[in-house]
Amino acid sequence: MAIARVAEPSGSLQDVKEWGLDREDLLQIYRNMLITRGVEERGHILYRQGKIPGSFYTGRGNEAASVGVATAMGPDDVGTPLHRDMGVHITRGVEPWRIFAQYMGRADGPTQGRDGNVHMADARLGLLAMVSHLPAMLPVAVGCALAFRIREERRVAIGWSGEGAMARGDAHEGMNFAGVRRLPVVFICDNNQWAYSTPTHLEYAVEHLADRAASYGFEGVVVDGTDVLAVYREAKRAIEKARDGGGPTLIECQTLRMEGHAVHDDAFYVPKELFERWAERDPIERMRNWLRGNAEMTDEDEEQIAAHVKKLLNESLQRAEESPQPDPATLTDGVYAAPEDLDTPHHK
Amino acid sequence: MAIARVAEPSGSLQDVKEWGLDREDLLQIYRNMLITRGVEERGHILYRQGKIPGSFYTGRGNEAASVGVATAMGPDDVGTPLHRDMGVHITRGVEPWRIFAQYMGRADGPTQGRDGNVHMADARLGLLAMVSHLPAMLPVAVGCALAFRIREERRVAIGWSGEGAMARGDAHEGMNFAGVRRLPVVFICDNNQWAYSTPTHLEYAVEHLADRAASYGFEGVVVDGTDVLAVYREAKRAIEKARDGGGPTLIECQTLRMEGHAVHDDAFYVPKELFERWAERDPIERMRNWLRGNAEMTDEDEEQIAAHVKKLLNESLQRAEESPQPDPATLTDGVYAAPEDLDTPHHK
Amino acid sequence: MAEKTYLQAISDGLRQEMRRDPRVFVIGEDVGVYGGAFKVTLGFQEEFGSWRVIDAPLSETAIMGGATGAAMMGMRPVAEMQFADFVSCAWDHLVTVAAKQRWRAGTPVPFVLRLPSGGGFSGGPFHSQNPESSFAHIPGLKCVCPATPEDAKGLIVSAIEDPGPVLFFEHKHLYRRIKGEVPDERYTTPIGKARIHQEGDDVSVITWGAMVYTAEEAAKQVDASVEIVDLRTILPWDKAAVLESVRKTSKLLVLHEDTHTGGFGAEIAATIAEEAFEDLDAPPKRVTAPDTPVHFAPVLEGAFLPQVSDVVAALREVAEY
Amino acid sequence: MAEKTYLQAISDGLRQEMRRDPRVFVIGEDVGVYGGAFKVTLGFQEEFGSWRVIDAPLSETAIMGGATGAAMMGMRPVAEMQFADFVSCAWDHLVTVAAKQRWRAGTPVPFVLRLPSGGGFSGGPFHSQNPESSFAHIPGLKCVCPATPEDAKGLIVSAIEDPGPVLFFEHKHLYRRIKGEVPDERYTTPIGKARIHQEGDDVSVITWGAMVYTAEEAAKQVDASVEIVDLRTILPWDKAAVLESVRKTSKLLVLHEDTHTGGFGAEIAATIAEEAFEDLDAPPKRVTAPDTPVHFAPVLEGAFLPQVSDVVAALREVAEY
Ligand SMILES: Cc1ncc(C[n+]2csc(CCOP(=O)(O)OP(=O)(O)O)c2C)c(N)n1
Ligand SMILES: Cc1ncc(C[n+]2csc(CCOP(=O)(O)OP(=O)(O)O)c2C)c(N)n1
Ligand SMILES: [Mg+2]
Ligand SMILES: [Mg+2]
Repeated sequence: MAIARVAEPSGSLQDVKEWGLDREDLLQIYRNMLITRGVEERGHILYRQGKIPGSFYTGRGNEAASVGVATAMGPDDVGTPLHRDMGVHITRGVEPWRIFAQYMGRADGPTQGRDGNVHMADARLGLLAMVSHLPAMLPVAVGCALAFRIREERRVAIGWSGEGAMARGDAHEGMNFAGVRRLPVVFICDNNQWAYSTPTHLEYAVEHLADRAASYGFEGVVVDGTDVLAVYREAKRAIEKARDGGGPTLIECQTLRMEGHAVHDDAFYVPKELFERWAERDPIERMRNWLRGNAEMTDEDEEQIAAHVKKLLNESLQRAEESPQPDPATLTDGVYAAPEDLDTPHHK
Repeated sequence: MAIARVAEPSGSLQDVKEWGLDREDLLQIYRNMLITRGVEERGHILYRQGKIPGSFYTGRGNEAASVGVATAMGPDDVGTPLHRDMGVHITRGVEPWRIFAQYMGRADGPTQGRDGNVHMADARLGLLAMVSHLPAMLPVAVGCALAFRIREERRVAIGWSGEGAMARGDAHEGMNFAGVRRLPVVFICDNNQWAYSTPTHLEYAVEHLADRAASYGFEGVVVDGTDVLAVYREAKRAIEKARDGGGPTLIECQTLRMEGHAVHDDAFYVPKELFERWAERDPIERMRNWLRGNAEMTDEDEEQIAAHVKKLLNESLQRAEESPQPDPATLTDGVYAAPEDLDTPHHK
Repeated sequence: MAEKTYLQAISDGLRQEMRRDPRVFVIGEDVGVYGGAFKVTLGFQEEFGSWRVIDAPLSETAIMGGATGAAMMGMRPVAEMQFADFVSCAWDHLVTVAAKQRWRAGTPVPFVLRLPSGGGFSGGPFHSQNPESSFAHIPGLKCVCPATPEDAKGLIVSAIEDPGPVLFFEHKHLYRRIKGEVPDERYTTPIGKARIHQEGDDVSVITWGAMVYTAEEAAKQVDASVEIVDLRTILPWDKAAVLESVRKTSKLLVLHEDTHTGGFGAEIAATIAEEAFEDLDAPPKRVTAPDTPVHFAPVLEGAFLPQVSDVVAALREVAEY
Repeated sequence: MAEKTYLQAISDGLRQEMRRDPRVFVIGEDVGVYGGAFKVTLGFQEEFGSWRVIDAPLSETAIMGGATGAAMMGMRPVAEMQFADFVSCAWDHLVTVAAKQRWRAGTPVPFVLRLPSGGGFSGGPFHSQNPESSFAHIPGLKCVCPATPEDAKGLIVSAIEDPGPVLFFEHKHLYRRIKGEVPDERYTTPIGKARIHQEGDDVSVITWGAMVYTAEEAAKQVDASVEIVDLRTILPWDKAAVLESVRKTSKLLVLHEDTHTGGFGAEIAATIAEEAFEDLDAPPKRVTAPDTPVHFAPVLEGAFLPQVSDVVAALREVAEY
């Protein structure tokens, strides 16, 4: 039994304009998706070069879902993106060189070598660093929304979860509390059909995870997560609804995780045909085609964007490689906050 | 939006016979409800006499829900009843004197003075002792069902939760897992409208908690928890469905907690009219009227039952008072199980 | 200055902070209309409204996730567990998110978590625990355990002021039983500083919470001159003060209500053995509860909890060594 | 008898038990088709089917609740946390239900929980922890931490046989790095008994898990004769063996990978100071990680984890005292 609303695909340029995106915004979305994928592809190369310690995760296939949602966020909104949501960091303005530095455990990564992978965030850009434990940051997003509600600010928090992590108690407690208090929070479920090697039918027994929203008293929406404009539209609607006091929404973005769980995993358990089928719906290709068909993106535009992205990534890589190793003398610093730490921009 | 099925009230003697209850069963149900209330009323007196250490909880108003479900259980079924479910212990055959001994912290209580209140159970009767942390035993009930499923036994586990505790992650994780694996478990939500002082609108934002069953892929049922025969019918249906491989059901029993949260709480926050309204639906009175109207219960029958219950309680109290204090020399015994402990009847 | 119970002192300190700082809010189960299971926040919802005194669902993780998120957005949440025992349901959030976020990501998490803890009234295994030792092993958290009304107020204020997560263990057995003079004005009691409850020369007793009074009673019953150090804070603990006391007395007794193996007493005894080895004239000694859950029946709970007589025996043993 | 890795030894022991006892089953995330994140159960689902090798949802509490319920119904579940770090999500279940149920209600809970733990490969703060100290404070649980392939097999069998809940900490850094002779037949290694890894006369090093090898390396680099006691079980720990060793050497060094304050090393050092005070010729010493989360960058993680050089320095200090 489906309960959630299944969202329409994205429309014409005219439609998209009505949702608040002009042509430059659209190109920016496309650019951000390219940077997102580029950062992760370069990261993969770094990993194979032995420059990234530990493991390495990417969000290939999730670029539309992450960039689409982040584009819909307002400047003062906050979010708790996860390991498939590089596009959120990129869209919010995290500089790629810092991400490469993070990957490599260098001093200029947002966690200064203390944590790895995309376990990072820049709080000044409204993002809170994920922990591994999934989805422990979801109740934290709810707490951000609680602060906004108490202070009657028109701000919204976004909390992410994979479809697998929706099975955890944290997802339930967070969503239930948000529903009861109608807090200004939007939940994004990145449903990429696998939790590591576990397929969805071993993770949940409802048709759509977005159907669960009803049992918390708010709206659920299912959207094609490879369609960046549809994702944007639904996220925008939900965010503005939350901002206006309409309470939470749960948006399920349907995608396929296009690689293994992490770099060591060849995803042997995913049927080949599934990869093939979803490869045809590559989110970046889709947006590219849409831009060419609807927004008159020219070869020249494309080349310019590609050149920009390439330059950005090259320079970022170089800058990251120049970043020093963290200093072991700092080993025990910062376990406890100092009063001055509270005077950062996000603590208002 | 209501999703769960709302159960019909109980029917005629003929209907009830079809569900497998003969007249003696019906009188037994009535008797068990009387014993349940009697045990708790006597407990309350003991408490006021200073004979019960710590706090004291009762399930007044929940007698039909607890006895109805327990009556529907098969002899090899198991369950994890909570603090409003004295009727389950009584129906499964726990002797009242042992409950009084438990209340008073005596050596013959099921926990031998180690734990108090209804934090107890007799595993030989298929019951597992609750912990305070709610609803931590719900995933344990699911685990029992898992064992039955692995061994392909035709047994069913029953897991209880208050409506307040449904907000906890444990409820979610347990129900989700049970739904995914279609385990032979029935979830009972005792919805008595309050979680301590907290009203339902601050606990959840869905119309019926039973609606949540849909989001775990199984059926939800709402039943009048003061109507013991309707509760029995729904529990029986769900239990037999689970036994036949049909997977879990969530049954929400609607009642009102007719006293404070515990003995120290005068429930000042519950509107008086609510108590008055629900007092008219006293589960024991309802069953009594039904028996007189439908099953020809005579004054004589009633007197006989009342006398039996009174005698039982009096003797039980006396026997409990004779139970010795636990021996402090046993203080550190039994923290770790011995291999022999595994050879108890329930470990098959 | 007025005589107040330990409970009133906490309540007053919290109310004062809420009056002066709109960022401070309370969240927990039944903290609003009901005023909390122990009535620490009685009347708060009337004064501050239902968005600053939040009756949460029965969801310890949502409560603590809520506190962390709000704290990161600049609020000063004061969360309550109905009983300290239920903090086990928020363990993951506390050790995984709250404790590590400042260190990893530079984002401080200034919240207070109030934890009514301790036994002595037949609460049984789930309403009597002292979980401070578990948390005192987690870098990034602070754990305070006041014993007096004055410290209770000063430490709740310090905890709210602290830029990180502070676990505030309130001993239930002290709530209404212990009274003392408490200044009316706002003041802070430093986190991480011990207090000499009673000076003495022969044996140092290091303790905290309700056991301070058990130590005091026991000290009266022995001939030795007993110094009682009320640790007040478990993490970070005041090693310097303990070392100073032990260097003076040369004898160490650690006393806590929690169970023995892996209890925080081990950390104290080990550290003193390491750092004041040459100063010790007797082996360090611990008086604790035995390694079992907390018993319900009074006769068992009495045997379980460290009693004055246990401390007297231990004091004699150490003094006479 | 054949040479096996530590990982193979665990895998073999588990498979043998599953073959001989239909009550034994495996439950965890990705333990089936994938064979577990570390491939300990590779091929198990093919052999035993999907109801004895259960791919659970991402639900640590459901996994452990499931294990407890099934254990109480007579099964012998062997649950896996994908990384030991995630056990924080089942903390409440373990300490509240599993640890106390036998004591309270007489119903034993015979399950094993496998916990791939430890650092050394840039896993960062959430894939490198050693949470055994937290659990070693909880009466009712047992915690084993094998260091050799032979013990790994013998202890997994003992853990499955044990009538109560056993936490089985497998050090990830030993999985494929450490090999040794492992008997083919079924055998048990007693829970609660230490093993003398290396005899010596001058200093006793008490350690477990991967640190056994760090101690061994360090011992080679000092002049003193070092006795290395591999504790193997943390709860209950083999006090008698440690006392015996320390009474012989008169010097105690405790070494563990986990952080310092409140780590289990404190319990050992405190106990020895208490019970072998007169035998000690030097203060007890602990070598541990500092009080921070586990660092990711190799240069930081290296500084964080106890290194051979740290142990060498400590050994010299203690030996020369
Ligand atoms: C509480 C917890 N348990 C286990 C893990 C290990 N783990 C990391 S990612 C993952 C799968 C997550 O699946 P999903 O939520 O669908 O996110 P995806 O990786 O597919 O984006 C698992 C089991 C974890 N991170 N947290
Ligand atoms: C995890 C947890 N948190 C808090 C409590 C304290 N507590 C005991 S009963 C109760 C209310 C429970 O409400 P509900 O689930 O509706 O059950 P009821 O008591 O109404 O039957 C609370 C908050 C608890 N037992 N467990
Ligand atoms: Mg997924
Ligand atoms: Mg209720």
